[in-house]
Amino acid sequence: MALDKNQIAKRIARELQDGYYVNLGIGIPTLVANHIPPGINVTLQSENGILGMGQFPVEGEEDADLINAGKQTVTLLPGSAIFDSATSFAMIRAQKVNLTVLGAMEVADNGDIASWKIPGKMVKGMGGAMDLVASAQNIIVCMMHTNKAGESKLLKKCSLPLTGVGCVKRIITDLGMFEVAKDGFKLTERAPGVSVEEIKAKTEGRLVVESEVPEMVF
Amino acid sequence: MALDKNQIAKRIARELQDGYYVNLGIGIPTLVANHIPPGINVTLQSENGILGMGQFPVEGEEDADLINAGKQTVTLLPGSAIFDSATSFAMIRAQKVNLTVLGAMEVADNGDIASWKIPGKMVKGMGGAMDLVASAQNIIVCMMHTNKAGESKLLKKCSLPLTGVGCVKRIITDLGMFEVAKDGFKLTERAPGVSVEEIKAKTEGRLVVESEVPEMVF
Amino acid sequence: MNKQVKDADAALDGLKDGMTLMVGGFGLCGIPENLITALVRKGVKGLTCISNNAGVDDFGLGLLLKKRQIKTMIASYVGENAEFERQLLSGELEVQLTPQGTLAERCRAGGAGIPAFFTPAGYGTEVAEGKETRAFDGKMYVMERWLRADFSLVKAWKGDTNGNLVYRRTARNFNPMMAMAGNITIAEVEHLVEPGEIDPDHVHTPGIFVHRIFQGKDYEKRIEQRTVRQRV
Amino acid sequence: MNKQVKDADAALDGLKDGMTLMVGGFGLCGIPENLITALVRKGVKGLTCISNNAGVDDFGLGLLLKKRQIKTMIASYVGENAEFERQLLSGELEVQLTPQGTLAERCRAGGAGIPAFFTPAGYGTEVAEGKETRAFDGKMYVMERWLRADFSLVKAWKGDTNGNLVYRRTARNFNPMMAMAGNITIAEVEHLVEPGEIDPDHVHTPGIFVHRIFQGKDYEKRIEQRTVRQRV
Repeated sequence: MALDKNQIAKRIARELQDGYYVNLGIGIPTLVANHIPPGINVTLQSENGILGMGQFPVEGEEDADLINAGKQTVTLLPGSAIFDSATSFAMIRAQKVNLTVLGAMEVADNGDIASWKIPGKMVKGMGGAMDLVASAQNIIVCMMHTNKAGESKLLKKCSLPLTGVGCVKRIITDLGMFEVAKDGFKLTERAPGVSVEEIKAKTEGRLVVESEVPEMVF
Repeated sequence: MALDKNQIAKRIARELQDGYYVNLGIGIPTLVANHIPPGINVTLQSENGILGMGQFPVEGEEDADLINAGKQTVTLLPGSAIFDSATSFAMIRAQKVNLTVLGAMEVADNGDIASWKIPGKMVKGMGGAMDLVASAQNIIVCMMHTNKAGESKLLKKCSLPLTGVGCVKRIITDLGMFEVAKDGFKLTERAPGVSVEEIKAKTEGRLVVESEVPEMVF
Repeated sequence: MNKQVKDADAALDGLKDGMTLMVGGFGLCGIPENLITALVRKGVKGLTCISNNAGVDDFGLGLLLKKRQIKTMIASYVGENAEFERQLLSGELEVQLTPQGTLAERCRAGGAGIPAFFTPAGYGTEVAEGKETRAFDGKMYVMERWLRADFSLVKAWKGDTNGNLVYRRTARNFNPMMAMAGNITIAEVEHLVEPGEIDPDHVHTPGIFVHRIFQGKDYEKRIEQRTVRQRV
Repeated sequence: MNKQVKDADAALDGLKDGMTLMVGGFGLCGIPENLITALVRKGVKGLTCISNNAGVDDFGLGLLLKKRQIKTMIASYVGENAEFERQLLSGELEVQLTPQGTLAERCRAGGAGIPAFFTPAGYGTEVAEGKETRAFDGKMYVMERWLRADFSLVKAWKGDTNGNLVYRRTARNFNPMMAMAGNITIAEVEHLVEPGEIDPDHVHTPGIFVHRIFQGKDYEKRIEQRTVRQRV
């Protein structure tokens, strides 16, 4: 069965290492914070100027001056720091952030990513995504494997305007986990009960399947 | 009679306008702070990170963490601000500082200035002088008119390595005040009792003398 | 030097049609509410607005968009504003979308006298079209230019009459860089105090960057996404 | 994440001959006294030191110069150090003199992922020799490259075990930018506190830039020019 959003987030959370500074994008990536494994201490960076972001506030304690990059009210943990947007992207470009998790509309099998514009239809803007993907040493993209029309979002070549070139290292979809290898999307794990055949059928880009592909366990 | 250091500083202080942010270099320029005319409110910027620098401390109240760019102990005025060196030179390059007063070894009649190096003999470094002269909208150089050997420091062309090109707007020496005009050093004021002839004799660069040149009054 | 002005209307003296403005804030957080309202009142038109976002339909810069006072918008993300998207897709509004970090750095560069710099953001994308690109140490970068403004409108939590500013929490965001990059920078603050009341070590924006300051009023401080957790 | 280490000697773990170091401070103000002493003890050689000044003959970086531990010095002003001038004029020491604002900005660029930028400082002087120059809006600028360091040694007034730093008065100077630009940044502080004891709005250097931190001891905080006025 395909993963739900929380399972995707949970699987990503297993990639976290103790001491990591992590930037979580809007949507599913934000959920990763709910699944940080015990014993793993990570610090969340929010590109609007927080290091050490905490949970949502309890009702009545929302602070209009304290939001995350998704404009949601948040809290600060002890030992957090606040800074301006230039400093925030300074630390991102200088690769001080260890892991970036973000969503996408399309990913190509060479690591290109498209996420910010559908010409003539939708232009929300790239926000901080272009800075993040151009700089991060480790980028995980999470998204549904196909769009609403059932078409693959893992492509030979992105059809939409790019957010970054050759930068994506790993992808998690509702169907499986993939590494961007030299010869295409290398399938490393399948969602429970999802067959290699189904993944093949729903992947337009080059897919690399080596021997047995383990199922994720939750 | 040639001006002494305090008279030079006093004459420069008359150029200050209310509301100015001013950077005073090491040496004679520092003395300008002692002669700010009544009713004129200026804010002193020190490039090591102060806006709103005050007087020297009274004995016993020196603070090793609070010095000016000349490494002298200073104090802060109410409403001052502290910042890092990058921010300090940000405001200098962005021309937020209204007036820069600094010393020099040589000035040329095209506005070039040399102040930081005597090849093979003396290399103290340029400190912040190159940033200041390259950016400041209004630069006053103050120095002795001649060096210890009696040679003019107002030249056709600087013989020493430059600090900046075509940037000096005004010069005050112990003999007079000069504007850097298109055709050379334009003598605008004489030190009390110093003749135009003496200034001519001691100025190697092109000197422009138009009609009567008033004497400074102290 | 006392930089206090009476109110938002007085602060906008000299702001004219066709000028370039920077407006601080991230979403609706840390926006200069009083100055935006005064801009609507003043009715200036043909503005170029540099701001990370464009407000929402009925608040923030959305108020200026609705009145068609903005000709060009330079921003990184405008997803919360339907009227914006409509004007953009119809071509009524000229929009230069800029990566967020590049936008922040371009404002800082304007306030730091750095006319151009290289950033990796946007290399290989349409953001880099027409721009110089170059390799440094084996990685590709795009050359970006500084941004400067005729007027910068910023919001701080506290300020003194010398113009020194202190921001609170994530309401800081773009305000410090924009304060640096204005030919005339206007700060509205929640608390205006006398010189000496702010510790010099706590100043976020030194007063030299601020030309006019006033205490704002009636702050709405609207929250876009009110997210809460259950009290345990 | 707890980044506390025992002392200066433990903090220098992995620092080797021939490495590039940034050392905070302006003159003797805000220098990492404990780390400099530990460097002398460690005896590493062939160092490239990036620091605004070179200390005085018997304090600060002067201690390393005296022991010939420094091969190359990148600084803006070295006027207070006779031994420095001697080694420089004799050619024993390689020196790259850099305008102070350019030095600060190059460190910041290193810590901000900006490989190159343009500045007006030094245009037309020997500082610009061999460098690209270019006109922007009718003014000439020099292209300067970022600086980065294997180790950055900084001094703060207060820090928490997460690495967040607060500086005091003009002891701030180059420390924040150098903290940003180190592959490994070590901070020595006068007061080491627990996370939560520093207001997040007062943090000057966010902890992400700091890898190791310890509380220094026996601060001498020598004053170079003790200037006083008469008590009235």
